[in-house]
Amino acid sequence: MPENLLELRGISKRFSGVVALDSVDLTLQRGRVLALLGENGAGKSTLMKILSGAHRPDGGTIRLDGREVHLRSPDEAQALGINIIHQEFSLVPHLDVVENIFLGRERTGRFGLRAKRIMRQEAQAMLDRLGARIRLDSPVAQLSVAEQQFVEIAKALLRQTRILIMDEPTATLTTDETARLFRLMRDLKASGVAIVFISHHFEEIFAIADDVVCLRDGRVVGEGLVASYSARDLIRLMVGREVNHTYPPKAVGPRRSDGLEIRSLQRKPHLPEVTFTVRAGEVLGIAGLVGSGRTKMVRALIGADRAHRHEVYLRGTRLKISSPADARRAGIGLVPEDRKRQGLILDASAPENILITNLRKVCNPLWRFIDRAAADRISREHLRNLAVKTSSLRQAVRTLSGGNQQKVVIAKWLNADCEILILDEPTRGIDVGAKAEIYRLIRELTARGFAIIMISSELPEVLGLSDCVMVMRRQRVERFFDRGEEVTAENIMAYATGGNHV
Amino acid sequence: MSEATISRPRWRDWFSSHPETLSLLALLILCGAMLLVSDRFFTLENLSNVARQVSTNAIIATGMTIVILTGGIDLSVGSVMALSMTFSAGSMLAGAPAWLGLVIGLGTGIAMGAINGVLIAYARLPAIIVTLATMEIPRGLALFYTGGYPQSGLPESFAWIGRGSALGVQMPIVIMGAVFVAAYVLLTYFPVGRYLYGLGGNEEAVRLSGVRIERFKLLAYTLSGLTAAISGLVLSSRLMSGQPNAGIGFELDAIAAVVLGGTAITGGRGSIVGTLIGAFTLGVLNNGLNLMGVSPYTQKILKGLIILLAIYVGSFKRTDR
Amino acid sequence: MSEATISRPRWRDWFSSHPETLSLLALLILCGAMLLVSDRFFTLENLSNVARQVSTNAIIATGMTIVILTGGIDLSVGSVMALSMTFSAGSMLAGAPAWLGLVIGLGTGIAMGAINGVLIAYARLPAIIVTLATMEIPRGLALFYTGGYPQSGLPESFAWIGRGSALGVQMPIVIMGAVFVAAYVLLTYFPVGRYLYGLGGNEEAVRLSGVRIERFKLLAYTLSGLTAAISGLVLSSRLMSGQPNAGIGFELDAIAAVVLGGTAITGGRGSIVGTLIGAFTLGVLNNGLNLMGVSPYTQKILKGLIILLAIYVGSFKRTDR
Amino acid sequence: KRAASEGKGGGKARALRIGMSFQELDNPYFAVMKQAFDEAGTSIGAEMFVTDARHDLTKQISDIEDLVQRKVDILLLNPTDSVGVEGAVREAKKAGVVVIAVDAQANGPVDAFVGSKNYDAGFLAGEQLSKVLEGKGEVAILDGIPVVPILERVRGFKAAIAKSPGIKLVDTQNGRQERSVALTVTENMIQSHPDLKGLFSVNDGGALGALSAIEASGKNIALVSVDGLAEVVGAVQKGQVFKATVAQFPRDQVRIALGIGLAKYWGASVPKEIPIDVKLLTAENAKGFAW
Ligand SMILES: Nc1ncnc2c1ncn2[C@@H]1O[C@H](COP(=O)(O)OP(=O)(O)OP(=O)(O)O)[C@@H](O)[C@H]1O
Ligand SMILES: Nc1ncnc2c1ncn2[C@@H]1O[C@H](COP(=O)(O)OP(=O)(O)OP(=O)(O)O)[C@@H](O)[C@H]1O
Ligand SMILES: [Mg+2]
Ligand SMILES: [Mg+2]
Repeated sequence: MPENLLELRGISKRFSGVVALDSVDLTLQRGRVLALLGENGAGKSTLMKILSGAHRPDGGTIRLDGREVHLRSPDEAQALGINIIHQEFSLVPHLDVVENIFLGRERTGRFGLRAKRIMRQEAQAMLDRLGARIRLDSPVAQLSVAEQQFVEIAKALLRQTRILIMDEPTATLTTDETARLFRLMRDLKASGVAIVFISHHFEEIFAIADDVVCLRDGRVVGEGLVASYSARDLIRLMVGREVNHTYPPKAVGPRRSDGLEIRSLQRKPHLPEVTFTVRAGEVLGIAGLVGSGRTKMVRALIGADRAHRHEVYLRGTRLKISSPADARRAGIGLVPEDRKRQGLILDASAPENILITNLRKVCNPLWRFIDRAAADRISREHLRNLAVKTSSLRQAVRTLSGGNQQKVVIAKWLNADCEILILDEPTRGIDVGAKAEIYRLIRELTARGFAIIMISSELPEVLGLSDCVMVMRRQRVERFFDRGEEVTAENIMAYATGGNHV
Repeated sequence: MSEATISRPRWRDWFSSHPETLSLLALLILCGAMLLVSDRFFTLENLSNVARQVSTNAIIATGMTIVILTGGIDLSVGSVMALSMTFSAGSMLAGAPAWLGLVIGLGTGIAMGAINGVLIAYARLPAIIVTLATMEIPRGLALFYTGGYPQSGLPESFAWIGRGSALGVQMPIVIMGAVFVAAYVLLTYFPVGRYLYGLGGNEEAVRLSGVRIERFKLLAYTLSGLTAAISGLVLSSRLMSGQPNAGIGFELDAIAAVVLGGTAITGGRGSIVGTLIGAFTLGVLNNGLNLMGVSPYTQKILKGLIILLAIYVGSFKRTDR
Repeated sequence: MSEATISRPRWRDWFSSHPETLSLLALLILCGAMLLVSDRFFTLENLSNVARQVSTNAIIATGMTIVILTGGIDLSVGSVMALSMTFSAGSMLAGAPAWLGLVIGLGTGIAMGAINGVLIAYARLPAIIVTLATMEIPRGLALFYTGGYPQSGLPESFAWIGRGSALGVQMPIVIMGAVFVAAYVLLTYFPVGRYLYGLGGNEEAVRLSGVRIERFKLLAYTLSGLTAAISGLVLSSRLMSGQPNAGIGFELDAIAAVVLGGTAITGGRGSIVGTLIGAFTLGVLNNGLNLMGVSPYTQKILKGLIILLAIYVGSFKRTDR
Repeated sequence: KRAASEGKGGGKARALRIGMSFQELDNPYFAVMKQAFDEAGTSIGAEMFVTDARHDLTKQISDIEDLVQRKVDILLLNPTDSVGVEGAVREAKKAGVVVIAVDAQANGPVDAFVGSKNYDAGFLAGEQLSKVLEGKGEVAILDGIPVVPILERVRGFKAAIAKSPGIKLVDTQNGRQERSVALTVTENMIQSHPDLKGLFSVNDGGALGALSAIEASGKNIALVSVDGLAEVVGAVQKGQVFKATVAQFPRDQVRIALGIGLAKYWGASVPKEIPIDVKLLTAENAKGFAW
């Protein structure tokens, strides 16, 4: 019979007023995978940060092997064999891959010198097992999000582990990368490691987890064997209501001729040109493997990165775009891939973030000062329309959950009255409820005449939402499926991986 | 089902949205202490005396606050101040009327600030090193221009801005008030303010929001140059002479005032009000220690200790792990 | 599997991983210029002369580099230096043997640095304001302790570390070399080094990786105090006296050296090698301008301009947008 | 460039090289010295080098080393710290340079010291102040950078007022010899000592700051100082607040120092010390005085 490796009892945590956890109980057993489920902001990460010593609980007890333990710092938790793959990566940008992986747990040789070679070998071996091809000596700042995720994973796996916490490790992984990760997790299970697995993807949960615990608003609202639940049950559990996660209907009727025409976009002389068109009222989905150049392409498109060649037309007129400011004037907005680093002023409130794209709107026409009343009114409208949950208008967006943060970023561009919206991985790390809302939102916008470019690494999403689909590979547009053309997951993957050539 | 949020205690809210309140507390405590040890401290005469002395630093610190809010720093204020003083004084000695001397002085400050701004915003050089360099250049120019001699014997008409008074309040104090209010209004009620705060909060996010961040960085440093000039002109009117060696070390006083005022040295968070409080804290400190007749050497020690104390009191809002 | 990011050109890699190379370039260009304008510059005598002059700043800058790498700053080095000088000199005048005087001096530096460290790492106060305060306190102590008079007439046995020479190389240069090598080894070959770099790159990440960040912050400031003391002792041995008002403004020279050396003022990126280069750049500048007989006023101007130029050359690696 | 062309020492007799290392130059007192130095130098067609140590001993050492590198024949040294420069002085002497200390004495084998009698300066100022105050009342000292000449003046001043028991020294604050700093410091002293009657400033630069403060306060406080700065001389003539300044003679110090230096360079044996008298300037005799 399985004995309890770890017991959390009555764990509570509040952040300056916000109740993140309200006396949560949790039990981990050797050699089993427990799936932790919940909406954005339900408290999953907070609970795990407490378990890994990053946060201190306001109340409650933690028992390891039946003995009570106090985890005062990550260091102490790791000493007890508790390791975590953080949702927000805990990597140092300017240190290289190996240095990051072994940070704080260096292998040392004579006189306590760093045993570089040994560390390189171990790191290489682990990354191979994960199937990640990453240059070991490149600073992680230069790695793509996906590559950074691998480093984060390897970092945790290369430490003495009895309990492994994985906070949304698959958010940026492709399906077979995920499969490889699962194989690794099964090996760990077999060796008696207890695993906590957090994900918003149900198929993954059913594939790997034994038990499931569901949080809502910081409380446990259900637990048991995964086998005893269906996807719909779980969704109802975590959201507290039915969510229809069928995709909203696509564009129908006559196509509009106007839209954004990228005649020639070339980031660097030695890179291929990119050419495509997105029409008003339609969604152009851009698929591709992570690192295929989608983000870089759109960044160049809006002038965030330098472009060697930039020939873009809107309704037949050439756009001169050399900075995001130009793009905004032209009515183009980008919802970046990395909300926290590129999308939000974390210490500012939601209104401050939303309005910054177009403060003129809330200015007194005569004196040009900000009209507080107007500002509050307009930002309230946006927050209401997008159903953003905030405790007050002044709450710092830092303390909002992922889904709500994403909505705030989108609201920024609605406030800027743009007509072309670029969404880069809009649903990364966002729960089903919020996802459904964002899908609906996207369609509302196209209905209002927006042209939308959506970069996504989740095929179902691309298929379910896009009118046209563009597949990128190695910085090049590999295939453009126009509206009406027959698109399947298979042929997208074929073009994305270059499988179509063989 | 909205997030379970207990309405957070009033004072918590107040402190995190008004970080300067704690600085104010520190200042009040300090004043209390002074009151106890020196009977002369709390005379109207002495208080206006303190205010007048604070004005020099407070005016500079206003511009410094704006720069620091954007996540930058300006070490050149002292030298810029000196250059403005000498140029305006020089021009007046050469026969220019007071108003022209004023304009020349302010112009010098604006120009110097703009140069910093261009180098930092457009050439994208690190602020600390740029202003470290422009700490040397204007000083050198000032000394070169004056040959090291103070420019004395300014026209009486120039005395007003430093020695005159409006509605019974001495001009330095009036000017400090004006500068302070202007900066406060700019930061609080105009879009610019949002951008300046945003720059310190998350520059990249602001840039991607379609804001031309370079312009506002440029603005910040230009304003800092301007305030340095204003402070310099008030001083040279009080001394009735332009000092090529004035303002040495003033950048540190200004920074101290800003940070004591609760503005994050990394930018993004803080307030002009706080800075004024910070400046007064330092002023009261100097004045008080003098009143108590503490020896100059001991003063340094006490001053350091009290700054530490003040910042420690002020730091309690930040402990949230 | 994810696609490998396209490999960027070799030299780009080289520069971004060795930011100091461009600083070196700047230094070489500068030396070249000096060579052209002054025949005396490139004599062995003058070069060792420059090296000796540089040592004071270079030693301090080594500790400063470590602090800045962690994302901090230490403005107190000048005062700490003065205090170490005066205490050690004082003790020797009171009859302590040279070695004891040395120990006392170093101890003073370590203690002062540790105090900074504790306040910053454990009390979590902002480094800039803490060291702004500890800029005052040790200076005050030094002046108080000496009454402002230099402590002269040190025992001959103390002369060696400043005036002696080992293997034909003058001690100040030897000591600078030793300090530099020690710091280099520490930062490059020991885990500590990674933590110190990491602190500047992403403090929270280092903490979450299970590193007791407080300890290493404390270490950084302690080392900075130590190097300040070493530099002070070398100096006081060269002068055969302890100077209560030595080291005023040295923090800025040290910071300039660090940043000229390509270390990011925000921490995380940089190198000790770069700092040495930076220190020499400044040294060559002062020496060269003196050799050329440039007037002191003009020197300030040129110095500022050349620093700007150097940093501008050095900045090309960063233009990565 | 000049340095390059004249660099080679050998062959035809090259121009005399004379260097002067100042402790500071952003102060008229030393600016005048520099002027006198340049004039004198050009009049004998010498090649002149001037450095500014900005009160930083380390920099001054470096400056001296650099001047020695430059192969100066005569070095006029205005030390920022009398003791600290000793090492550099020895270096210079080893290189065969004639070293003359100016304004402040320097340890080590200097060939001669030309400087004001700073103790006397302080003493005269003290005497005059007690005379003006008729031997009674509170007085304060506006101190400066702690270097020997300044400390000497303070010592002299204290000695002088000690002779009249009615005079009470109630405060000593540091105005860093800088006008704007002195201004605030004085304002505070006036605040803390309402019946302050007299103030001694260690130099005229600081005194002028004090003057602004006293005038603004409208109080009747007698101010005495040391230097003889033109601006101050004017104020002394008015004779209201500024009662006296004890003039030094910076130009003469440099000229004499240079002369002594040349004599030494030509092989004469010269006196070790040439103290330059200081002159008390009051409303009566101040008229027409200039450095
Ligand atoms: N550092 C913090 N300061 C203040 N509030 C916080 C902080 N971190 C989290 N919160 C709040 O605590 C609650 C739980 O956040 P948490 O990140 O644990 O949710 P989550 O379940 O991990 O969401 P997601 O699925 O998006 O990762 C949220 O309401 C969030 O706003
Ligand atoms: N070498 C690099 N230097 C700086 N930033 C980079 C580098 N490589 C990627 N990035 C940034 O990291 C983010 C994601 O990198 P990634 O490689 O995933 O972009 P991408 O190639 O467009 O991949 P994807 O197609 O998945 O968006 C983008 O903002 C990109 O600008
Ligand atoms: Mg989470
Ligand atoms: Mg991407």
